[in-house]
Amino acid sequence: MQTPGMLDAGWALLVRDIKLGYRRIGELANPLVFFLVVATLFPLATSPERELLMEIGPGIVWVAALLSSVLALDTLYRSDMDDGTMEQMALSPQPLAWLLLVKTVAHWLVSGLPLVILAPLVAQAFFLPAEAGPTMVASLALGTPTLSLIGSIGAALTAGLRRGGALVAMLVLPLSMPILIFGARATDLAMDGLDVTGPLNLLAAIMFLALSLGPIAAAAAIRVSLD
Amino acid sequence: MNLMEFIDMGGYGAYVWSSVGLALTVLILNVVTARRAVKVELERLKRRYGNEPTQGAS
Amino acid sequence: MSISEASLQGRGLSLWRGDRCLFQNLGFELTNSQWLHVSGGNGSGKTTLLRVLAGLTMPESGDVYWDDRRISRSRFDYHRSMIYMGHLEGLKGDMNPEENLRFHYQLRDKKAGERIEIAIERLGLERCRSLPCRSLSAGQRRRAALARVLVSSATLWILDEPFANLDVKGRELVEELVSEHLEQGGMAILAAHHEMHINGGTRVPLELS
Amino acid sequence: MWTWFHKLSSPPHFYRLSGTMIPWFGWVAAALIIPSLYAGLALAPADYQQGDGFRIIYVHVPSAMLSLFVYMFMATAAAIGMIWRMKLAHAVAVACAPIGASFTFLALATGSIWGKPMWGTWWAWDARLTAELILLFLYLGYMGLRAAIDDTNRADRASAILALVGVVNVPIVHYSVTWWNSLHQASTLLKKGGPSIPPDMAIPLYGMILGFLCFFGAVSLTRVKREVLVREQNSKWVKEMVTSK
Repeated sequence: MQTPGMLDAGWALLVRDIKLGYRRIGELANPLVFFLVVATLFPLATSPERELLMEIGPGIVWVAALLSSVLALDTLYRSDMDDGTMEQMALSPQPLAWLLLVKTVAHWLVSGLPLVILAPLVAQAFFLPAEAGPTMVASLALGTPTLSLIGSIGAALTAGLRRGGALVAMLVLPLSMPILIFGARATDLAMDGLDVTGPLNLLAAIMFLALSLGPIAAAAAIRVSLD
Repeated sequence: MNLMEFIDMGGYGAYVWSSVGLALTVLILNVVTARRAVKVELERLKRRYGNEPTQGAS
Repeated sequence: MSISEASLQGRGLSLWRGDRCLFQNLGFELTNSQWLHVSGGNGSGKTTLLRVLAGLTMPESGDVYWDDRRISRSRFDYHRSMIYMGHLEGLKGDMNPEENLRFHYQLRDKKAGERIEIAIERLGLERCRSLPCRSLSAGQRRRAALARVLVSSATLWILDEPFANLDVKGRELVEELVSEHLEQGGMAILAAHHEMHINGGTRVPLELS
Repeated sequence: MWTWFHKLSSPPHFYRLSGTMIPWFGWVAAALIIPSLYAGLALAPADYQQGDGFRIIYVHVPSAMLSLFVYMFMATAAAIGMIWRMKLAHAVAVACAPIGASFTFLALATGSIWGKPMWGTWWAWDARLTAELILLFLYLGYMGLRAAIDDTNRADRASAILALVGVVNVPIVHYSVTWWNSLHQASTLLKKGGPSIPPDMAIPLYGMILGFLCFFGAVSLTRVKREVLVREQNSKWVKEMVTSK
């Protein structure tokens, strides 16, 4: 018997999750559609005026991104928990934290990345100036992986529960607020033509913190959920 | 010091006294609920041990 | 195939669920060519005990030892030498049995390639090997899960109700497989309320009340 | 030292010890809070800017400080419980949550009452108040998670993970909120308990803070007693103690 290396195992899991993700494309598209729908709600609820929408645009994009990432969490561990694959992964000779990190990355690739790509479109609808576009994409590209990593802890904590939906939001949203602040403000600053390296660096720093600590916490939480 | 002045707090009476009142309420509620939690648990255990005199702890 | 010397011990295991005691101060030892027969009625804690022995559930007190090392301390060594089959098959409904087996062994064992073919044949899964597991019958899924056990070169098999959903032929096959495994020096832990006819190895009974 | 620690971590010993400690903490808390509150409300001079309105400080600042302190304390206990698998530490962590949440609520409510005469509105998106609000959400999430898990042992471990994740997050929240707020307002309107506070204002404040700490000691020990009973309900000593009464 020869145990595969972490990279081989991780690659196999990544491929499997992405493949399974695309076999269930309908489920996958839900958070993305949700993102667009939420963004549409704000002009309807406030007003179609250009000035107002420009002012609140970055915040709306970020709130919609945050909510859709929380909504997508339900699919992160649920099916693996229900069919026993998670049990088998927890008993495999691979570090569980690594496997969960790979799963989170796969999840982000199919649910977070499309959102980052779609964001400039939404920015157009809110009349955001073109020079703020790159900052907005950069902040989302740095922020949404962190949201997925924080969310993976919440999803792992509630994975064993029948009704975790509202609870997971309650756990994850307060933890995500700093990301929201830095992400939305970065775009704001860019719109005023100010320097945005500060908040973007902070977003990157938080992402690395979440990358290093998040999977460990998620693995501990999954072990509790399997108990 | 005049009692009326003390209560009036230079015009801020309503704010100061409602804060103090709220603080005392929260403190007292903390004590009451904590003590009641212990009492309820002890009563539950008493009932539980009463129902299974031979089993349980061993 | 020969299997090296090993031992599994439970020492002073206790577990309560709320105010109900599942087992208390339970101990046993298992070495090569022995199998532990965990029996007991419904709700007696068989599944929970097996999950404790697999390292999924933490006992309230006591510990499980593999080669005199606590399994919680030497998790990877233990996971390499043990394979667990629970109530859940651990099969992805959107993948076929073969894909499922291949994925599992991409995490576990690089050299499982040809053994996967053998196991599929042995468990009679040739006809459904390329059907998604979602469309398989419960018995076929059970067989696929058993194929995973057979592919592994693990010393210790932990099987929870291996007969569930299987027909007579399937049961006989399980008994045969376990017997062979024991004869090669393996160990097994089986939870079942059926009678079992395991010819190879020594039975170590453990009854939960 | 180690034997002392070991003895303390034995539930029956802790239960008996807390029985004797609770009245002590309770009376010391009362002996600190009542005179300090009186001194703060009646004896301390009025603030030259805020007049008598500043006296809310004597309930606001202690509760705000305790709200953060209790969270740190809770996370430390949770970490000890996770690392050494000590049930008693989990019991302490659980006992902290509702008390901490109530202090957080109190800090928010008094802060808001203070804001009305000072800022002219009940709520301002001031950095400290916002951070305090997020802290309240963290407490509520912790208690919500516990409430959702039936098994005590599992609830202990799951909520401990959440408390530890939260404690990593607290400094980030504080920093981010301060940064966010500095973009809108020049500075916070209230300089609460700055270094230049005269002693006749400060001493009652320190008395209140100490009093709140002792109060937290008394109430948390009471709650720990309850949690110990839940966790040790199958042990001999609890059964003997309950039935012999």
